Amino acid sequence: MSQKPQTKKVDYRLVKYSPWLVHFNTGACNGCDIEVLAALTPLYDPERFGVKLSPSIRHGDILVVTGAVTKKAADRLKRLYDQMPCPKFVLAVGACAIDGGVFSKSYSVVGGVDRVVPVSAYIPGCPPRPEAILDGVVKLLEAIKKGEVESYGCD
Amino acid sequence: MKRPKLLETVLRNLVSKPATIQYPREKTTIEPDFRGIQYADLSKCTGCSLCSIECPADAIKMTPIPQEYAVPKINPRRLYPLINYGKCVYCYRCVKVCPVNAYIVTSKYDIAGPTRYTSEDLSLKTLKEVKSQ
Amino acid sequence: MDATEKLRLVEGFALEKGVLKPNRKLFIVKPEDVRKIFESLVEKTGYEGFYLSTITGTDLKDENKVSLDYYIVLLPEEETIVIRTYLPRENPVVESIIDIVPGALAGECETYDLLGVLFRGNPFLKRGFFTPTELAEKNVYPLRKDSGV
Amino acid sequence: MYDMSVTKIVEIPVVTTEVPIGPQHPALHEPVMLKVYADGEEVVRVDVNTGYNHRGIEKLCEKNTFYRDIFIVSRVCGICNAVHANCYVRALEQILDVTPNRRAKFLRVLSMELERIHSHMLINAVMAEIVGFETLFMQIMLDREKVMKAKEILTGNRVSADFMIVGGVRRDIDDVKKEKIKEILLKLKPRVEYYVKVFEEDETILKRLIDVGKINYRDATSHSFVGPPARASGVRIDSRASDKYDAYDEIPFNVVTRNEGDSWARMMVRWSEVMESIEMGLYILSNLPLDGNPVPDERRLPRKFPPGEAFTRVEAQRGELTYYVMSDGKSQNPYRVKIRTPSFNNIVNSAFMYVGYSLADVPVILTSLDPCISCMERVTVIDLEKGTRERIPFKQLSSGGKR
Repeated sequence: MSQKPQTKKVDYRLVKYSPWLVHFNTGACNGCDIEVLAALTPLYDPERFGVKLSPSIRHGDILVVTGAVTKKAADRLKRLYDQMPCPKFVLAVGACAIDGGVFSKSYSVVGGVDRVVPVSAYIPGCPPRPEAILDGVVKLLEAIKKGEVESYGCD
Repeated sequence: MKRPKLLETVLRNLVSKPATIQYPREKTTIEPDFRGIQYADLSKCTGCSLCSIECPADAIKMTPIPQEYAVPKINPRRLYPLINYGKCVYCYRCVKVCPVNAYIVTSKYDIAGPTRYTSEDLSLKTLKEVKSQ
Repeated sequence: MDATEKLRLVEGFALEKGVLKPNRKLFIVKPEDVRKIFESLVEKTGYEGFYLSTITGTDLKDENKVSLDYYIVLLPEEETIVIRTYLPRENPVVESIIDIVPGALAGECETYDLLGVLFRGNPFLKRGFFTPTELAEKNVYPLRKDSGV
Repeated sequence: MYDMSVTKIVEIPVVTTEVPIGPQHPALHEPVMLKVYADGEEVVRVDVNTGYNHRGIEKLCEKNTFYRDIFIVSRVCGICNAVHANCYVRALEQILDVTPNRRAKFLRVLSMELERIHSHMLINAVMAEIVGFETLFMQIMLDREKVMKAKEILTGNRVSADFMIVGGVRRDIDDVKKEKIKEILLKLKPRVEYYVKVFEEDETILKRLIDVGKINYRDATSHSFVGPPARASGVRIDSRASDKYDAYDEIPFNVVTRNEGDSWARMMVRWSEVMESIEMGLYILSNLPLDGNPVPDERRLPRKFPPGEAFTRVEAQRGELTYYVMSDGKSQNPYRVKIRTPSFNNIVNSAFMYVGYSLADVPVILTSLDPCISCMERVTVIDLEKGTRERIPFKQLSSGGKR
């Protein structure tokens, strides 16, 4: 690749204090979407951890994917992932994003997000409570601090 | 149009406590019968696989119980329902259709993590371990 | 124009009458009459008098037919009636009503893409917009019973 | 400069700018792509491109059993899951000739009305965000959490209720829970009254919403608009009032209609419906019948389905939702399940509404229709692009057919 290999340690330190989320819906039923939205409202307020919803994929550090990945959205997801700056992490929110949920046998669904892009943390639930989403984000941040998760596709 | 009473609002907000829940430090109150994770009590389970057939998400796989566990006589096939919590949609259909009410329900929801979580440990803990030879 | 008159108007085209649960009047008509029914409904009641709720296609494989239901809600009484017609399974073609009732756009496009019923005169019909591309390329209609998806 | 008269023709003028909005967009939480063609600031055409959310649910329903489908159709749309399940379950009850008892019917209505409150509050909050009133968005979302709590108490989950089953509901409520829900609704009422006042009086909102995206009575019926968009144009359609399913024949409520037909009227219809729903909820909680257990034993539900078909309608938050279920009597699976969701009609047929307004109004108009892409897309094609190449339909569609 033409990209210069980066030292991972420096990258991770940059992310761990204030990660910006990008939300992408790959074919969800809205259930997880409204819970992600609810997790960003005053009652839960993730800005306490420096977490912020970023307006563009180019500014994002963590991609929050909700919904069963449909065949049409799979290409888009791959493209979005490639556009993200390094290091990047993916959170799969909800049963559909993790394994396809009730839609896993449908003709137009690929399955879980990890069939398309590597996933750093899974948040089960249908839909997960906002607390569970925050819990997932906090656990991911801790894992990043300890260096337990790796950012894929950046070498 | 009437001017809104700004001062009153400002003063009220100064004295009222903040709306935000300090979530990870301070647990929120959730209903005790919130549909959290569920697992089979293997001392009651007969291994009939009805839950696995009825599961809308196909999250339940009937799995053989490892040799080192003592299995009650009601379960001759030595099978138990292994729930993949990643795929489970928490509809509790399995809990409701179980003919022997073998499912234990909890309100636990914070099971996020870097790997998929299954009911293997929780279910097998309900059985006594026999010292393997 | 009250509901009984509207019903009489549709009844004039009916080959057979029935009831669809719960209490929906069902009229079985000839495929070529569907357009005439909508034309006369629009003429007699205007656009204010009814709206097209949905179009449903069902693949009846054993009888070698495709049934096509038009669900119409008569206003202001809000009574739902069903107009059903049967088409041959090999080459299901029916006249489009999109130029009379613009609300038919959604139903016609959907039925064409998923079941392969051709609405003659509808310029918006297109395969593969909504079914995954590889299915559309193989010319598979997902809701056909023998589609194998 | 170009000739102004060009915009009067259906064909797209060469100088138009194409502005794609979506599918990944911070304001829209759902994957829909609007291709907006603008002439300066004025919108001359809109293409709604979708398909990112098609999950093939109708085929999936044919491949699963009747009972598993109850949980699959609940996941067509997360926001209106209880009404989807209710509509499907009532279709099954029609085929099986089963009637739930009165308590179950009342509880079903309660769960659906709570859902209506939270959905309407959500879309009003999103509207506040889109017009640039972020504080109001946060305020409404904070109060919406109360409704989510009520839903959690009643159904056991904040969003996915999974509350309906053939012959009743899946869990009963006791007096403690009843009091808790009542308290929440009473607390919510003054807040909603306050928001209604804000929407009626605030200048930002009035300036952005009034006279934007007007539809008249005739266009509403000829384009098959349903729900709040139709009711805001004076069309009195409400399947709760006409079909009187479940307990709606016993619970008093008013059908809210307005005559303005613009975006503001649509939002106000929603607020008035929230007030109606709160009243209905309070009525249900104080008049809950005590005629036996509303929870059927799921192990003893009928296994054999006779051949038959049913077409049920339900008033979802966004309008009339219909299910057609057909059983051939031979297998455990339904022969055909047809779902027609309200957003399907409201969004697919809406392209004519944007024409003539400025670019900044497009998100407002789209939001005022309460788009629910996941509902719409289980089976949808919209393609207006092909039509314009043939230079027919756009004006023709918007003028309501040939006349």
